[in-house]
Amino acid sequence: MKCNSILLLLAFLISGCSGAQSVLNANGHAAIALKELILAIVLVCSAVWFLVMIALVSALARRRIRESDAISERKATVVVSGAVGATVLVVSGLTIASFHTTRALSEAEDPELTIVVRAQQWWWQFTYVDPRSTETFVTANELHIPIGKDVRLRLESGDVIHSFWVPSLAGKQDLIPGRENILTLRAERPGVYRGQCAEFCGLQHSHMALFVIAEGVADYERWAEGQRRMSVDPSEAEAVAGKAVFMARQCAACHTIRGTGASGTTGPDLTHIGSRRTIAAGLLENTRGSLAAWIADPQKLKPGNNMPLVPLTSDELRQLAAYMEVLK
Amino acid sequence: MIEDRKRPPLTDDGLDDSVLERHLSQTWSASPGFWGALATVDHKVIARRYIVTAFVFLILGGLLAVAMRIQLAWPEARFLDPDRYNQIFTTHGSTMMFLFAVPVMEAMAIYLVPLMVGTRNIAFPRLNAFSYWIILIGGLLLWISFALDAAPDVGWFAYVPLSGPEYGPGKRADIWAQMITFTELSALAVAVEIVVTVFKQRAPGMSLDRIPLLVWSMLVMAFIVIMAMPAIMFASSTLILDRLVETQFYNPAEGGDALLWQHVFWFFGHPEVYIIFLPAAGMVSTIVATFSRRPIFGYLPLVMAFIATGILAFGLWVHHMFVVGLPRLGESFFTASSMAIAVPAGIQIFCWLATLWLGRPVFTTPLLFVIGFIVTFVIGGLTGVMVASVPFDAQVHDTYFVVAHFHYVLVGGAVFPLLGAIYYWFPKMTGRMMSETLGRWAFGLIFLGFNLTFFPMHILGLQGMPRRVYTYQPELPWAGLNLFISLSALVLVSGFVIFFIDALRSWRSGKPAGPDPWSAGTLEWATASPPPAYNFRRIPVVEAREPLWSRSEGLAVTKGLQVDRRELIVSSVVEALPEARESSPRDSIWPFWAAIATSLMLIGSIFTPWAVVWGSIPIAVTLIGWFWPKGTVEDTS
Amino acid sequence: MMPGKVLRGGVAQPLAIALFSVALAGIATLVGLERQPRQYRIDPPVAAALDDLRLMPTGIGGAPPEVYFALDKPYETSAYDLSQGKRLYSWFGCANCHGDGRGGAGPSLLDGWWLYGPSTVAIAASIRNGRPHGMPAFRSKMTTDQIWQLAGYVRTMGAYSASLAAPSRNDDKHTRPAENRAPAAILFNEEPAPSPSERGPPS
Amino acid sequence: MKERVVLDVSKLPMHDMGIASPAWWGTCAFMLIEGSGFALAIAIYFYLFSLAPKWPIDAPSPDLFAGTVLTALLLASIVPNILVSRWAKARALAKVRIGLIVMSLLAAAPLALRIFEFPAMHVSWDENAYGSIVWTLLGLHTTHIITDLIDTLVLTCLMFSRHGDNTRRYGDVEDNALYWNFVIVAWLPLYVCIYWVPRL
Repeated sequence: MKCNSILLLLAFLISGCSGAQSVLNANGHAAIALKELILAIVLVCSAVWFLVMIALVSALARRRIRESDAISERKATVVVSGAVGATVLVVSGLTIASFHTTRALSEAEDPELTIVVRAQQWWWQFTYVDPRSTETFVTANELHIPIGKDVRLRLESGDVIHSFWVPSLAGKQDLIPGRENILTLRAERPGVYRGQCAEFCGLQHSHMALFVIAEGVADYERWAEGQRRMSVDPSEAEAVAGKAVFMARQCAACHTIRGTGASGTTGPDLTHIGSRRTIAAGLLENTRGSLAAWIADPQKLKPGNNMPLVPLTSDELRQLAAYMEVLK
Repeated sequence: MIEDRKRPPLTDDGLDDSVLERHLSQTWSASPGFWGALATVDHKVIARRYIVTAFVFLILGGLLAVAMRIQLAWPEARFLDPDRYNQIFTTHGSTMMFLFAVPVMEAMAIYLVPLMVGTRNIAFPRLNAFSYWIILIGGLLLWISFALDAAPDVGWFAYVPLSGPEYGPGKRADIWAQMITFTELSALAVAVEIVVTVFKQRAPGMSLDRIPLLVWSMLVMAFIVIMAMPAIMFASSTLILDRLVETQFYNPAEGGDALLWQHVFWFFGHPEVYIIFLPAAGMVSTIVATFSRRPIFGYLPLVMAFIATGILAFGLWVHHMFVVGLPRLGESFFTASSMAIAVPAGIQIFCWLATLWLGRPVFTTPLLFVIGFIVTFVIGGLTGVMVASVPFDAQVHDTYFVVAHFHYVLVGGAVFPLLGAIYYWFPKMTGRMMSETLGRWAFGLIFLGFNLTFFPMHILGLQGMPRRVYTYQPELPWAGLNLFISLSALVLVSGFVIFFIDALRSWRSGKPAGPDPWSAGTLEWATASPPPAYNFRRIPVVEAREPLWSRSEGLAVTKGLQVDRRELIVSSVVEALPEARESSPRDSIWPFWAAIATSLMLIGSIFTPWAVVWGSIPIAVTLIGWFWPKGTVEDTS
Repeated sequence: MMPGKVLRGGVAQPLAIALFSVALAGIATLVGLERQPRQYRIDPPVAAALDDLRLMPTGIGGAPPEVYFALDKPYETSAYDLSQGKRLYSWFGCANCHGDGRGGAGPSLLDGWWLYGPSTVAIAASIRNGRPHGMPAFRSKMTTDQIWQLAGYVRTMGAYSASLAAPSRNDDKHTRPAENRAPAAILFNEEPAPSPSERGPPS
Repeated sequence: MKERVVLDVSKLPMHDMGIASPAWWGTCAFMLIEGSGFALAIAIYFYLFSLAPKWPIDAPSPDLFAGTVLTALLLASIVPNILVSRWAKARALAKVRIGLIVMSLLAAAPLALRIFEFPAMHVSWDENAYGSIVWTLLGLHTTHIITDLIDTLVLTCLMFSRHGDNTRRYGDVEDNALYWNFVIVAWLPLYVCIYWVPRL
């Protein structure tokens, strides 16, 4: 018979892996608190389950002693009443514990940084809001945050309901059209944490991942500085040709590359696509090859997503991939 | 009618047993042939159809589960494309909830409640026939659309806006919503029948404290259906209205709200779990008592626990919405109420354990399934306590942890008792025993296969695997467990295959059962197996909670019922004192036509709102045909 | 003879079977009409063939390429393509000139008056090539597949009888009846349509 | 199985009305279902009300006239309704016949008024969520009036047929009267919601 201790054992094994998208690989202040609560509740519940199983086995296998029914019934009444009382105590305890954790995780008063998260079918847009509007910048599918700081995420949806979930950092929160939710993240340790949409949102719900990169404040500032800049102008011939293809073909109608004529807003901002680790919302590693494969036939790799198949020659493909790659 | 009146009424008084049986059989049997089969209102025949239909849907839904497990066995598998996968998991969930679990529990009620309360037919037997045709057509609607690649693809709770007018092109979501209307209509009809049968048709002497626990659980279930199902009918109708004629219920830009759908859906959706679980609890109570060879321990606490579950069921729908951003205080209230339901659940478990402890358990297949139920359902209940906690839920909501949790509750908590109940009542329904050997194999494989399949899903959930993904990427550490789960599912499937082989084989050539093969205590075992069309030769008089265990000089019965018309005893609600010799309607084809007319209207209204107007006319005609007195003896008074 | 007796006689069984089969066939047909295998990509050669619009020399009307019929005219009948067309309408800023379809800087799309003919191919040509008096060409902004999707959608906006496959309302401000209710029929049926001469020359 | 007869039921009536009749309980169960539906619809009305910055949304408050007259008419119909119920209990065939004709008219009259209630909302069902919910409330209640009207008409025909003078029919008349009372009682909170809550 399986038992919950296997779960606990496995839990510790899993938490050993780093970088995984796991509840037990907790690296954010919320996730750490949640992990403690989860383990405590799992422990209590496992104990309850074992006690019930002991009762079951003893009920089935006990030696039937000669005893008057009335005495047995009275004994049983006492035991059952006790068990019900214990149930009440256990669930009250768990309710209080969970309420306690909820309160401890209440919203940060004074966040260092506010990011607007806009989820759409099937990618994430991040707008780093700055009071000086010129300093505001937009990126996609990759969120950089400084460690040890409260980061406030304003969660919005562009179409259907999605759910923002980076288990290593915090519990999930839905993004609902017509409403705005707040989620506070605070990464305690640097690392790359994977997250994924957790509310069914249509065809490519499975491929709607994001990465949170928690880094030291200096690293973060350097990255943010880079993101605020306009896109680089390619110098290499192939990339120059790629830029021309990008502007001449359908690409520019949906994507923005700041500093060029491309200002479409339907697809992700590509100004610094070359600096991201993955493309297509975590679908593929960002290499020249995968960029070319993706552009060549996005519907094959992520059927139903909103990027159309644009017929391109192989030269054009190579040039586009080269251009994307230099957009660091 | 006038001729009928002239003839003096024939009562069972002083009739010889065999003569009495001949008269009763003539009065109550359906006419032979296809026509008679369509027109029959015998609760046992209809229940059998319901059960077979529900199990066919179980097989279909199970095949979909297998398809999903093949797709998920490997990362980035291409066995199914995402569109088909979405249709499959939606159809799987909708089939299992609406076309298997709820109907099969109601079917058991339709079969067992009239027998257990000692009456000749269910109340409103024509409504009963109607409800069957309705759910059959509703199920066909879903499955025909599935066969045509137009099945709903929005999940079994069809959250707007994904299922709404803007993001749900085509008629897929409408088909889902209308399929819901079909199943709810049928469920509501059956609920009314159960309530009235239990209230008014109990055998004389079966006062409230002598009602069998299964009947209590079905009664509470029926009340939950009555209170909860209007919510989902409202939800599905407004969804269709939003999609078809542009009402703005779920459009935030015009004062509507996407969360309104979730509130209304879960106001039904959570009680739905108890609609499925409570009948199972009744089955467990019955099986435990019979095979412990003693009356159930804690009859009154169990009844109270059923009722408390039924009431609390309406106070915890928000725990499905812990991550949508509701106010903290409200969420904490729903944590407390969700935790509180563990108390009546605990009472039930402890009473069953005490009964087993006090009795002398006989390890037959039904009892094995009940033991399997206790083992798995306690896990499901405890994971339920876990997800009732707001912070815990913030991590596991919409992950495979939840998938594991509700399969433990629904399969462990309802399907295991149901399979036990099938083994237990199969002899009553067919007159033949199922095989103990195959039964043990089926139990072993299903129990093992189930746990091996679903327990690892808890871990996958904690590892971050969201539900409803058609695939996952190779770099994620989920592949091993997924393959393991997919292989384990084969064990589970093989268990079900053995169960179905056993059932089919035993139906044809099982060992004859006799009226009471288990030496049980409740009234259904007081008549032949399978019961004759009239259920009981003479209506029993109940003098104890287990009439068959306490009878001294044979079964106490009544006399004086008329046998040349369909007649049964109506009794008072509390004491079950006889009040009248009420007639029970004859067979009629009108419920069938009414169901066809209703179906045409409902399906037509997927496409045009005018179907509601024009479709109502045939419905009115068929209903008038249904209720217009035909001048039979049943109409005399 | 009582009707019940007729029914109970030899007619009953075939009648019931027939009606039940008709009901089943009815469900199947209704659902089958809606059958929409979704197509997310068209192979580039097919797209190239679809791009081959055969227009009249005047630019008004024309015939779709043959491959369009081979594909079974998906852009007019598939609910998925029509709803994609509706999304393209907003993504590519059609509303900037055509508003919610009732026009603005550009002509109305749902008054039933088509300057270049009501055929989908003419609408596709207008989108692809642009037209005089301000309609830009979208050839370089949209793929052939998208142009056809948008054209199919625009046609449902102006249709006088609602198509079952036409999109429903959006989750936006409500300004006019949705395409599945044939807004042109609701909004413009009563009014006399302006003569083409008042609307400018058909190029 | 051996049986011993302990009870003779032959003296019991062959049908009884009120709480001794399963049909009465069935009517109550359906009223409970529909009552749950109405309660839910009202809850949704207030939910939408609580979300809206201004209620009614983009519309003036509804005109009171048609709805108020309809309410008065419905309330007035309680009296003949109860009388019909009493006559049915007393099995007074002639009175029941007349009463049912009156009740048929009294069930049809609200439908005529209802036609004026929809435009009195000054909002269409597709304009916003307020329009959707008030049209739904009105529509929901209208289907109940129509159902009861058809029921009453059929019963009226029955009472004039050879099936009329029968305890079962009198029971049906009683149940139908009970249902009509339900239709009236269910309307009152709807009336308050539709007409007076926007004026708060």
